[in-house]
Amino acid sequence: QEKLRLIVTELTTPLVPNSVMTLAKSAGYYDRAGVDVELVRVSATPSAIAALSAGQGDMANVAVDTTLQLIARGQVKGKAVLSPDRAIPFMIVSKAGIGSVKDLAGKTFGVSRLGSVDHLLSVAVLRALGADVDKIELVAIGDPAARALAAQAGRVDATSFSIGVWTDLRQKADTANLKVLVPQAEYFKAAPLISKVNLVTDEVAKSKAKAIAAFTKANLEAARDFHKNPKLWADAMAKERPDVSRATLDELAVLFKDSWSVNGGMNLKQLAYTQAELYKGPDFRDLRPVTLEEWVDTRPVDAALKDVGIMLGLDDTGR
Amino acid sequence: MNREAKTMPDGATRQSSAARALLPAGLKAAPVWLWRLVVLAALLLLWWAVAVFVGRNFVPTPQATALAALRLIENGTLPNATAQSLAVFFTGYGLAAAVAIPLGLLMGGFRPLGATLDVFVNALAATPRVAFIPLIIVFLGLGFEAKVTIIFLGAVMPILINTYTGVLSSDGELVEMARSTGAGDLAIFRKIMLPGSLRSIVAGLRLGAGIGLISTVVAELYTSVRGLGGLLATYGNTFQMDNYFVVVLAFAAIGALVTQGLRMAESRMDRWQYQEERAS
Amino acid sequence: MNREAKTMPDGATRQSSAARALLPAGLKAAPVWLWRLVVLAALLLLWWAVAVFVGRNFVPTPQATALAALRLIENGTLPNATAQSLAVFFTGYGLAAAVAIPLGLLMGGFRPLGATLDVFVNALAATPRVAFIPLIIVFLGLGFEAKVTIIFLGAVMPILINTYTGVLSSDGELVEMARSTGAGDLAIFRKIMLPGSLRSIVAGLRLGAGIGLISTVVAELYTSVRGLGGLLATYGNTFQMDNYFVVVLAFAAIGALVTQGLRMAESRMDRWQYQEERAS
Amino acid sequence: MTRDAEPVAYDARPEGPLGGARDVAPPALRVAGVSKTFRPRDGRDPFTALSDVSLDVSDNTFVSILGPSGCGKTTLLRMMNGLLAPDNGEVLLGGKPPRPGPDVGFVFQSFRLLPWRTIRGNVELGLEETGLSRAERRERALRYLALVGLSRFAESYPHELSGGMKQRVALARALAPEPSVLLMDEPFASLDAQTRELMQMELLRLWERRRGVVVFVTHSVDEAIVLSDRIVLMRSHPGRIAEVLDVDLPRPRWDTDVHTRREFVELRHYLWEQIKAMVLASAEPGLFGSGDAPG
Amino acid sequence: MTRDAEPVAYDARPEGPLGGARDVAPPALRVAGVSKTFRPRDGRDPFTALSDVSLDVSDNTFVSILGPSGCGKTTLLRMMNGLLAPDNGEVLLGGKPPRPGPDVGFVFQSFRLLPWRTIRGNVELGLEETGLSRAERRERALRYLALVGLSRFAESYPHELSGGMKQRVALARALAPEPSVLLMDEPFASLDAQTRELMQMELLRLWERRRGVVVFVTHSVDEAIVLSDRIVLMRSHPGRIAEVLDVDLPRPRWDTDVHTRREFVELRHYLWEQIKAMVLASAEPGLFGSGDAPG
Ligand SMILES: Nc1ncnc2c1ncn2[C@@H]1O[C@H](COP(=O)(O)OP(=O)(O)OP(=O)(O)O)[C@@H](O)[C@H]1O
Ligand SMILES: Nc1ncnc2c1ncn2[C@@H]1O[C@H](COP(=O)(O)OP(=O)(O)OP(=O)(O)O)[C@@H](O)[C@H]1O
Ligand SMILES: [Mg+2]
Ligand SMILES: [Mg+2]
Repeated sequence: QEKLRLIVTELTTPLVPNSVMTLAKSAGYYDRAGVDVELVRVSATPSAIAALSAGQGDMANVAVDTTLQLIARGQVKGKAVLSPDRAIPFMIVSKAGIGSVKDLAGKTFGVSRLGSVDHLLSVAVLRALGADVDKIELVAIGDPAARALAAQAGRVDATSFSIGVWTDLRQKADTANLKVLVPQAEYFKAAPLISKVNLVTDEVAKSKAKAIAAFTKANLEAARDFHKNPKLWADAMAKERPDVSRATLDELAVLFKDSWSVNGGMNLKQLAYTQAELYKGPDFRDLRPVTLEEWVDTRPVDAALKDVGIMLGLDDTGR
Repeated sequence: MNREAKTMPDGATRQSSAARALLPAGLKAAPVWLWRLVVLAALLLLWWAVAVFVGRNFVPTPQATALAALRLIENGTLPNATAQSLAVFFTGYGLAAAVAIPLGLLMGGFRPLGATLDVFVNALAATPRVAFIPLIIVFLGLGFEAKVTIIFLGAVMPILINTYTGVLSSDGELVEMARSTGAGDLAIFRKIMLPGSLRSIVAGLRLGAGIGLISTVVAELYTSVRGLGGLLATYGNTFQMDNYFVVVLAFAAIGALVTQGLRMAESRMDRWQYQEERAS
Repeated sequence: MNREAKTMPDGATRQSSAARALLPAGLKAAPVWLWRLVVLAALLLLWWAVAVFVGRNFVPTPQATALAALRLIENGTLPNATAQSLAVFFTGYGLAAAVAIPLGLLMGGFRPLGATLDVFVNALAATPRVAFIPLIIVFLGLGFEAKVTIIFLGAVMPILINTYTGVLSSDGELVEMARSTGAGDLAIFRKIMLPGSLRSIVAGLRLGAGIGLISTVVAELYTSVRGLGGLLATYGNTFQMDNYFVVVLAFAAIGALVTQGLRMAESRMDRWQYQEERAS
Repeated sequence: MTRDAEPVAYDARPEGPLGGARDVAPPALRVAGVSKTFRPRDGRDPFTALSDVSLDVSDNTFVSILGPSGCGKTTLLRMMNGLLAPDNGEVLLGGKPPRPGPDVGFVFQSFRLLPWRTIRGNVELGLEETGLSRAERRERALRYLALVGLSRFAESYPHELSGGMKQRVALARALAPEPSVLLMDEPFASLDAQTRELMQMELLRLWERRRGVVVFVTHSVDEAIVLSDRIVLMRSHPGRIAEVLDVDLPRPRWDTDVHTRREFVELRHYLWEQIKAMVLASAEPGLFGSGDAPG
Repeated sequence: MTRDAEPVAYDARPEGPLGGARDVAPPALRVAGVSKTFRPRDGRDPFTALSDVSLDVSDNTFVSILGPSGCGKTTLLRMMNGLLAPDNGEVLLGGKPPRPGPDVGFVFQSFRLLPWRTIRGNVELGLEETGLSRAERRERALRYLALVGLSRFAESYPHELSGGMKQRVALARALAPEPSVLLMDEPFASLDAQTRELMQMELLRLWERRRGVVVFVTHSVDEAIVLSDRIVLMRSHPGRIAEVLDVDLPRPRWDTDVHTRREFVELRHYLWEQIKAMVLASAEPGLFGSGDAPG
């Protein structure tokens, strides 16, 4: 069995489709595909990138914006090969008193930092839904947990985070003062950005091609099983996250039914759109534009799809 | 009449008469451990009140925290994480002490060295450790070495600066006396400067332990997520506040234990210290 | 022959003969600032070598960093962020000093108080500040107060513990002497304990400045993202390493400046300190 | 000077409370049945420094304390100032338990100067509880520094002074508040014989102008005789009062012929022999050439 | 004892290098044209502590230094040990620049005991550069503690000792390495007269057995005469040697009749008057009852 060290930026199994990587391991998908995957947990994308380029891992699940910047600056030579959670199910949560996104004018909106994916996504969503974005005061707060906390404590008027965070928060704290202003489906429709991808360095792509292929296939299989049988995901999650109630997991499982990257999540159109959107942000102002081929490699996914066939109707490949 | 100094059963220092004079008569005899219990009780009460009245679900009650602690101990989560954290902490902290004490002695003993390095040490002390983390990961990876390095960087500063300061204020007359017996630089370091600045060094070690523990959290968060720091982040991100508080208290307890140990070493010094004793 | 002590133009301390004895003859006369330049040059060279040979694009060269610095200063990013950070830093740091020095004096002067609080102070010192951040956000929000509180919590410990330690090791004979002149507790704090532990307190202030700056990063990262800490996060998260290094160096420079100021206050003490001076 | 007319009596008086009977007024300073035992904190034997010491000193009296090294002179002096509490018995100063303050001057055996203050600042320290203004304190400090011959070192720091100079600073600090009670612990030990004599004269001159109680610990028998109205002779193991002697020589006593007066010579001889006997009695084997000493 | 047969001569000798002519062998200790000026770091005037001091001491000689407070005795002694470098001139000990070490014992005026070591530990400090084993050091320390009469305090800490006891510890520490050169700075100042005499005797007994050079700073004219072969008289402002006198009294000198011998009385009187003149000459106005002193 070939080894593959996978760096993930979640401290625990998340309540979003990205959980597929953890669950595929615990449910034995990787073993069956013939690859020994070791999960290395780090707190955030920078640590993951640093570790990847230091050879501390073979593959890293990282944010797209960082990846693009690194590749544009030549700091990392690698490609995105898979996106297990192509669209993190973001949502916008606000104080209960706010009627619609239009009421956000003059109010504060929490983002992790200026120029981050959640910032760009949220601005795009708000604009698409008709809000006057220039009148909204953006407050950089940091990671999703801090944003959720700030919202719950009434320190910001609205913010965005994933459905997983919202689920956690609702279960453990009184959220009567909050409401979901933009639900996740609406959010994704307004801004079809891909936020996280699995990145491998060119070196590893060559030296561990077999392991990567096996890993990709195993992920597709797990995602398809969770799509076909949502209860399977809820069962697996119940073991990983005893702090979350079964009812919530069942609810989420149904919600995620159609969100799984059953075809690898590498929709080239969406990736191109994501790149174009990101390049509008301030962090990309001085950067050289890159071609899609420079940072995306669909060959592993394509090979796996040849094996297991394309699943139509879901997760459009865009090719 | 018993006005003579008392040694507390727990090795605490004696009551100074200055303090006795300020306390109401009835309380004068209360030993230190009783006072500690009183403060502890007051803190618990405060905690409880905050949890119940203003906590908004983010401050668990002491009872809930205690239950969570039992649970985490029982299922092994806490002991395992503690063991992992202590391993990296003590390695990094030990290294910091082993480097900082001799270097501080040198800087204090050889003034030009001290004056030269001083400003760089200060600059380093003010540089956020998180700033080094990308570099540390790139060069040392995510594992044990990286964590130990981060803890080392945090703990080394207070020990170094306090050792240096202690030596700078060591008694020049005693140094001269030792030199007159023929003692060389090394012997003077060992026999005069080190014992003379012991209190300052121990204070540095205490501060270093605190910062080292805080750095343990940073290390376990920013390199591969493990140990108590990992638990802290996990529970924090998923709003498991009862478990979160257990981890916070675990850190506090470790800090208190380590520094209490140092305090005991320090209290041996009371034996040779002249202490004012007042009549009225 | 000029064997008498020299005062360096920059107020540095004099060369001890012990050091002189260890240096090769030709170097004996080199003043401290020259040595500092040598160390600085060596550090720059090391940096450059790391950047060029092993940096893997994550360590910018000194030149690239200098260019980035010019750019960031020119477009106002760095000055603005620095002003924001300094405002919260100095507020939190000042508060920490204002609380910690009197409290440390009290704890050292009234032994039972010190013995009682000591262990809680240690526990607090070992509790990761990030652990308080959720509570701080809930109770104080994301703004100025929250940031100042985080910095306060970081800086207060070294100042407190060093003041306490300084007072504990203050000269009991001098305290007794002052008491014989009729000085009360307050006067003894002010006239004997405070000056007697000044070196220790200044060391605490130096450490507190370092930790306060590090806490500034934490504060600006975990509450509303602003200032130098915000820049550090932004540049770090997007691997703009040249800008990142500029921010890191800005922190180092602030730390060096603050502590250099403190060192100058401290160096006034050399005037009354007996210093050994050796013939051979 | 209120000197009583009792005949000179150099024979030993019984140990214990003394002197109170002579005066009708309550004694200015009363030490009654005082004991003190120091208990080391690490299990070594306790050490009884003073055992049942009683002594009355009436006002306007100059008392010297003589006794072998380690007999408890300093300990007794610290009790008279309220710096140390007795285990048993009581000390009364003007009828009240003593409280340290500017009204009681204390010259410490070990100088105890503040290293961070200049010489002038050190002398001013003694004045800071007197209610004098800053300018008055400064003026007074300089005046007393002149008295001890250290004007030109007013702005020096203690570490720049010689041993004898430091001692004179400590003296100036104790004298400057012009206290009514002066407790002095070997205040001239580090001075050369001539400076010492000058200082003795200055001290007596001040005392004769202002009066009050002076308790003066010294190792010089001659000094004790020249200065005192009464001499308290202490012995050690445990520290206690051996006897109290009146000195009935006319003042001033600096003429060379005082030294040749029969009373002076006899008193000197008597004290000398007494202390010599004490020291020899308590000497350890090995001391005083007993053969097995280091060769 | 190699005492030379020169007649007693109490008249002043010229200042400057002396004594070297008497001996053919190079002097054990040579001080040649030494000056020392202290420069305060904060702009006060520099202070010349020693100016052109020259002195030769031949082997097996006991030299005392007498002089008013602040005349530079301690400064000169520190130079003889190599603890302080002269600005000008040179100091040679056995023909070489002096290096501090166990071969040169130094008794500091201010005791300088390590507070964190027991009394025994403090005496052992002096032995730790001698190459003695731990057991030997311990045994030697206890032997010298017995010599100074402090056996029962071996395990006490300095802060538990009286002033005189501390001084004896410092004495034991300097004597214990059995150095061939002994530099003593008022080693008996805090002792009572009788213990002082015992210590003087012990010191002479040791010296007569082992010989070597002793330089002994004292404020007691009598002590200087009783102990020394030669007396160096210093004067101040700036510190320099006034004269060097030979003491040609037979040893031992503790009999009372030594004190009554004409040579003794004359020498004593001469020294006394010399120092008195110096002290009075340099006394500041205000000192010695000049009228505007504090009242
Ligand atoms: N703090 C203390 N702890 C323990 N023992 C002490 C303490 N202070 C004094 N002693 C002991 O008490 C005895 C008397 O000490 P004291 O200082 O009063 O002597 P003294 O008469 O002043 O002697 P000297 O003439 O040498 O100064 C000594 O044997 C000393 O060891
Ligand atoms: N480190 C120093 N800095 C400045 N001045 C000094 C220093 N050491 C000594 N002096 C000055 O030098 C002079 C001589 O000092 P020294 O200690 O040698 O005197 P001494 O003869 O030993 O006096 P004493 O009998 O009082 O001990 C004094 O006036 C003193 O002020
Ligand atoms: Mg005494
Ligand atoms: Mg001297």
